[in-house]
Amino acid sequence: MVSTNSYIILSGLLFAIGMFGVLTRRTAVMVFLSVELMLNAANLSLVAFARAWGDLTAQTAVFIVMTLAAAEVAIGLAIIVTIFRKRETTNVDALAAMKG
Amino acid sequence: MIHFFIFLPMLASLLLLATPVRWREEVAGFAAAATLGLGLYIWLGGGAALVSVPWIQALGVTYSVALDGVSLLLGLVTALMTFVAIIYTARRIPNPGTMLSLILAMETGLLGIYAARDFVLFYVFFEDALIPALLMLAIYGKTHRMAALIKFGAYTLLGSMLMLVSIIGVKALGGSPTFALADLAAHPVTGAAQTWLYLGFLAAMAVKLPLFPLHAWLPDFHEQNHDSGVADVMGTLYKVGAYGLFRFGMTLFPDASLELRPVLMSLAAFTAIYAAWIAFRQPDWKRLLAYAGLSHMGLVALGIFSLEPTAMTGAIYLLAFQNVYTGALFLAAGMLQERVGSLSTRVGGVMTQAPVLAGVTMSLWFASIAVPGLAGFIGEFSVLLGAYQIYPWLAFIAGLSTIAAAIYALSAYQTTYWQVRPSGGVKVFDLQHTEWLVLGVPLAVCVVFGVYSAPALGLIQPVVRALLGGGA
Amino acid sequence: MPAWLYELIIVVLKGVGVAFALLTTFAYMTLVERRLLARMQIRIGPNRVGFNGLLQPLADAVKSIFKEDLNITMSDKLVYTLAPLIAITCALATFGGLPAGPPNSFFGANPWVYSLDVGVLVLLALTSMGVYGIFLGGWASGSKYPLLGGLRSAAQIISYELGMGLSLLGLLMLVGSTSFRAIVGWQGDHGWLILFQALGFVTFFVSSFAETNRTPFDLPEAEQELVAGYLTEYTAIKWALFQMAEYVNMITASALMSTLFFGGYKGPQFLNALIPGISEWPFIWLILKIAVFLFIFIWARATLPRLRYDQLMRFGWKLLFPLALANTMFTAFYLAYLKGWGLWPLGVAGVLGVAALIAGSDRVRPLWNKPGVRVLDDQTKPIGGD
Amino acid sequence: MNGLVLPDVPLAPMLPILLTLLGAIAATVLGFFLPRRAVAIIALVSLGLSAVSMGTLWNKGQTAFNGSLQADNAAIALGIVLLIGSALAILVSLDTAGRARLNFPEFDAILMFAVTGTLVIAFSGDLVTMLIGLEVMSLSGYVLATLQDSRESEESGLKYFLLGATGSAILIYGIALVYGATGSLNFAGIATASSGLQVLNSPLLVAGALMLLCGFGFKVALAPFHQWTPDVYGGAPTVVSLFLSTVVKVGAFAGMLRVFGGALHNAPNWLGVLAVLTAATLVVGNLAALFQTNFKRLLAYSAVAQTGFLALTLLGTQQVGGPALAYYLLIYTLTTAAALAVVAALQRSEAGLEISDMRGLYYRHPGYAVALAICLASLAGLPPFAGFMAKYMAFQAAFQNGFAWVAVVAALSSIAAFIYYMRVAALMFMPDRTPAREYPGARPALTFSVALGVVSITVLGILPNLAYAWVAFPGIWTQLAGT
Amino acid sequence: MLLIAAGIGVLAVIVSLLLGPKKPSRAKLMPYESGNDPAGGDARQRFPVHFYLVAMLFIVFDIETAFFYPIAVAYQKLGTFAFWETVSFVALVLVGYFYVLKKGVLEWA
Repeated sequence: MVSTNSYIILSGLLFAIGMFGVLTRRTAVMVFLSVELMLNAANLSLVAFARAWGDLTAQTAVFIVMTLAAAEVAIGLAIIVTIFRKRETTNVDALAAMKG
Repeated sequence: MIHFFIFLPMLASLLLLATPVRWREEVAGFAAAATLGLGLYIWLGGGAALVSVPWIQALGVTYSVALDGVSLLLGLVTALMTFVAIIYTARRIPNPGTMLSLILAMETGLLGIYAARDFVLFYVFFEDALIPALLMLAIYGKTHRMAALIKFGAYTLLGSMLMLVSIIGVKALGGSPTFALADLAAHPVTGAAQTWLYLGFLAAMAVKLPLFPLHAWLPDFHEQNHDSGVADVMGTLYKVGAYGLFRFGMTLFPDASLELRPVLMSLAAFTAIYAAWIAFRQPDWKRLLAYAGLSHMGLVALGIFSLEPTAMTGAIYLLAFQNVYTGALFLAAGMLQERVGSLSTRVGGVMTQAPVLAGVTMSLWFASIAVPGLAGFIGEFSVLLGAYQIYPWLAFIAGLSTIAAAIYALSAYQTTYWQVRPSGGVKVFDLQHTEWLVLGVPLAVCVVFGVYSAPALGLIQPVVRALLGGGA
Repeated sequence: MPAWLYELIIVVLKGVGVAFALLTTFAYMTLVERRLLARMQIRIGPNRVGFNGLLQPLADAVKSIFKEDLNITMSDKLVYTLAPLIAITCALATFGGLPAGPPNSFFGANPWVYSLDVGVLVLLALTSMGVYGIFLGGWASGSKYPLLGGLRSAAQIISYELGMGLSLLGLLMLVGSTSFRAIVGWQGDHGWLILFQALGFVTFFVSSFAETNRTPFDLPEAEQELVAGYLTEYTAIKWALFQMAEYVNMITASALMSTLFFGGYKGPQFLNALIPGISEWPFIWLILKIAVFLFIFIWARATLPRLRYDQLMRFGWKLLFPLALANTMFTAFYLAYLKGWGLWPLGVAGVLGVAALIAGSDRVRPLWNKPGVRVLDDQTKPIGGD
Repeated sequence: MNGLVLPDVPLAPMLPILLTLLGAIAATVLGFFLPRRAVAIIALVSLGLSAVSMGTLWNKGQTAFNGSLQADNAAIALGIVLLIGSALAILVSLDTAGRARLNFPEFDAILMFAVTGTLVIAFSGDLVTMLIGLEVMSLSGYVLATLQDSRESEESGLKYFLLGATGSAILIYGIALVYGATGSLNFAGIATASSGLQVLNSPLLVAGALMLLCGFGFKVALAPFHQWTPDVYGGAPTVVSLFLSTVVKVGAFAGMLRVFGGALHNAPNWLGVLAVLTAATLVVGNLAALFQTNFKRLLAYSAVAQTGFLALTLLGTQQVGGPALAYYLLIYTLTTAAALAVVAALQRSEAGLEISDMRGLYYRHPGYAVALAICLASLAGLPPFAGFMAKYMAFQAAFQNGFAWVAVVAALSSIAAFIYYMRVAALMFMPDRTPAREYPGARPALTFSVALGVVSITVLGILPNLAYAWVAFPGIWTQLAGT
Repeated sequence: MLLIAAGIGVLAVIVSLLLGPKKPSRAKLMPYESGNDPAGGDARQRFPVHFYLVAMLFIVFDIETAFFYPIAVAYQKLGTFAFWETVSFVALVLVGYFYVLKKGVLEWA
């Protein structure tokens, strides 16, 4: 039986990694993956807390979040593909049609 | 009645947008005259008592207006000068529709400022008068008006935003149920908080006085405005800082104003002398008039800050009538420009061709430099008299400014009107039809109230006494 | 020896057992398939190696191990090697979840390797994992045919995944559990689910063909169009592993169908009259049923032509998906309102549904079978280009 | 699982949301059969119906799903604002979407879906509901920003998406932490739990609250999470910018109000952080806007600044801040919508208007110029326009809750605001002889919406009670978490 | 089970690595294109957008299926309420399906 804390620590680590990825990675896809990582970290901690508190509401939340992640994948990939097919790069810095 | 007095001009200005071009001058003139008439009628009725109805209950904002002596006097002057300005506009500006409606809109704002007895309402009118002033400058201004606009707007906003915060603070910290002046006075804020709030309020008023560090917008504003001094008249009327301090500052922040008196009075005195000094080397009538007005305002401020009945009475008196003659002088400058095509103080020899214009201008200047027997004198003298009892030295310094005034005014006048014009030629015509009225009426007022000041003083003194009795 | 260690060893043993059983079956499947196809096409088929070619699979295995293992230049080495492993792993791992008999019937041990309450979900998850193997394989080869093959099979498999998942929903509603044992138990009480979920079964059946890339859905390795699809650049053991995966999936699919719709490891009850408890015997029934389905797989391959790719997609999305959804909704409706009447309405409805489908096949055909687009200037295309 | 308790699903509280949802579905399906105008009208009708149903719900305080959905007055007040904004957006799109080459029917459909999402936020009674609404809104927003087939639009879409997704991720993690600390996802539950919290969990709660704050910061563009705003508002088609900067922002603020004004009201520490963020936003937004040369971008930055003013209200106590926020949101929506509508009307390209091009607008399009001037004055907070009252309430809210310094910062920064607004306004009135640079052509619906916005901000400025009296009861805003 | 399965696979590969001959040659290692030299550079260029679309559709609809499972399992306990839940849910899904259909995403070739 693993203690809740370790779950939380793990999810915290995942989240931190994701955050780091978002801040450092430059290609849209990688940023995007990092975001997904963060989402899953949230899921993990939600489930862990749900077990700690012993009620199921949070698990429904997890379901929602999964859906949400899926929707984000769909839309995000759509946008990224649209841009990628127009120009070769998805490097965020290279997207400078407008001055930031 | 009083509500008509305040809002008639605004209605008229809205109406102007709808009236056909041909009738605009008439409508505007009629509206202004009607307003003035209403004002006089109210005067006969001995002012208007306080009317107070809740405006936004939830916030404790009320619509409460009244016209006691001081407000009434200033209101009357405003109405008068607006009337004059409108007459001149109708004659001078090619397609005056917009200008007229702006003037009228601004008049409402000014009258509202004088009538408001609710802090938020006061703020509303205060900002309300700003918009037409800005538009006048934007539409009719000269080439570099954008800079002037930004200066003017920024200074005003700097003041009024801080004032807004302190308005909120007065109610919040004082715990008054509404923003009505009476309630606020009944729940005063005490201690350091009062000083801070006073400073916030002061910022706005000092900009509009204007007082020394915050005066920089004034010259540009006047210089960049349309050559006919109409907009400048309104700008002069818009110098309501002294009134605001008199009405709200003394009532709500008595301790603070007493505490800051030395600083403020010295600032005021410095403003007076400094402005006079600058006015010397102004090659441009408008800038010169701007600084002259500034110097007068320094005196007014001196009187207001001194918290001494005689000085305050004088200050209000001066405030009221310097509006008249400074405004009139701006118009005179406008006429000069119309004739010789420049506002320079170096064109000579106008006297020979336009003696009447020269004469009227001359006498207006006498009023301005406080020659006894003209309205300016009474004000300045009693201010100095009162101030002398508080801080003799400051009174002395400020007193110098009047001498300085005499010097700069006369020298500029001399180089403009008397000296043989270096380049002769241009035919200059004299005052014609309405122009007589435009310069005549203000001059008449100055003379009358210079000789027989009782009615005006009768309006001012009770209020001042009540204020100082109740306030400080 | 502590209990948990004992448990562990048992589990491992079972696991290894299942794995090798599967591999052997796969090996002999190839033989059986070739023989059967030969029979159906009136040929003889492999009969040289060993008696009737019984050793053929062994030979194949040896050969595939000893062949040179190419690792082509354009390929992404790691993924290229990983892909077949993924494929085979998912394929093998899937099977262990299926119960092959009642608890403790296997020499005192349970005849399954692992059993989860969410068996069906796990199973679907693993099968859909299998697509990674194929797609990555095709992508990693860094060559055009495999890439196209991989893409196609990926698209195909995920498309039919939907039909598969949806077609089970009605069943799950009936049973009210996702654990295989519960499902089998329910069938033991009420009779085989094929009776009540005919439509669901049909959809599941078809989509499991597509899932396993079997004819008529074996687009990924359509020789005429893309040489050997994602397998093009694979040789020797890796190639063999892919094959293995495909066949194992086939076996798993059969096992799945028999478990979900045909009473699983339980035999027909009436036989108990002859030999008491025969319907509870482990393995045999399941194996029998699996065998039947495998035969059907091969039979179909011998019989049906391959679909064109656009037909395939349309079929999956426009016919299978709505059908499965309809089946689900009907079951839901039944459970909500007609439950009181007993189970027969479902049976009738299912039969009617299938009948209607067959009868209306000409009507529904236009949904998926548009005539292929014939570009007039075909000649301008490069020879052999597609 | 403690048995299966069926949730209670009364239709009435959900009706406003369902109606807009129906509108969205109708737009999706019928879009293939009907001309665009008809679909837009259908959408408008559904908005109207939803507004009516809200009206019937007023003062009922009904809830659904055991309180996960609460149709209290706060929800309705915000919901009305949302509907007004959406209606304006659709009206404007009627005349400009064609020119902007927006895909159809996606535009109307997704717009309606976004509206639905925002309504769900406003009506939310627990974090999950709020999250659903928020995500429906944001995802639709990403798509809307990308809808136009142009380089700018796509880039703005990508930026919006990446930052928005990051924001959601942080926000969700915050939700997880708050849940971990309080053991409840329901606002009321969190409120009660967070008031009496044992020491052990309070760090969790604080961390969660701060993460939620960051997440919302991304959604409403609080500095320093505002970087996407100028690019998105500037790069997206103007109609979309209009929608994003009004409805979507209002929705996000509704969420903030629910979460921070309601659930986490008793939670420690977040207030101070919010104060700092607000001050930063005010300064950054206003100063950055000073240096813009494109009017659309200027409006984008001013939107950031306005966010700061809106956030001021959240610093106040519930009784003062709530009504202030509601009123400010209404005014903000009307004003921004009208201003951007004018831009949409006059622009030749989706890049909007260059400020220099606006010189002398008053003499070419007096109507639009005056309208725009009024909008700018209102944004700058000059009486007698409604913007002043709104700003005043915001200041008051912050001041009374002890954040005088933020109020002062706001006051000073709004001078910068005044300057850049006034530059544009003054330019419009400066005489100019050059030929017109604006797009000619009739745009009745758009003009109507502009008129609507301008008239209402003027009237509401003189008689604020018309709107304010509805929301002025403190009782509405102390129950945010539900009971 | 996973471990065992994976183990078997790995084992097989390793064995063949040990036993298989190694005689690479350029022709052998060339990507197979019916014997021609590989045309048009890297194979991993952009695929037809259709495949992306299908992938996205799959994600969406698969999630929908995933939502279905809990309802399905708990269905009988929930009764008619669940039925209407399901109906509304499926209705929404069908809206999306209809949209996709109309957009012709499912039209190939």
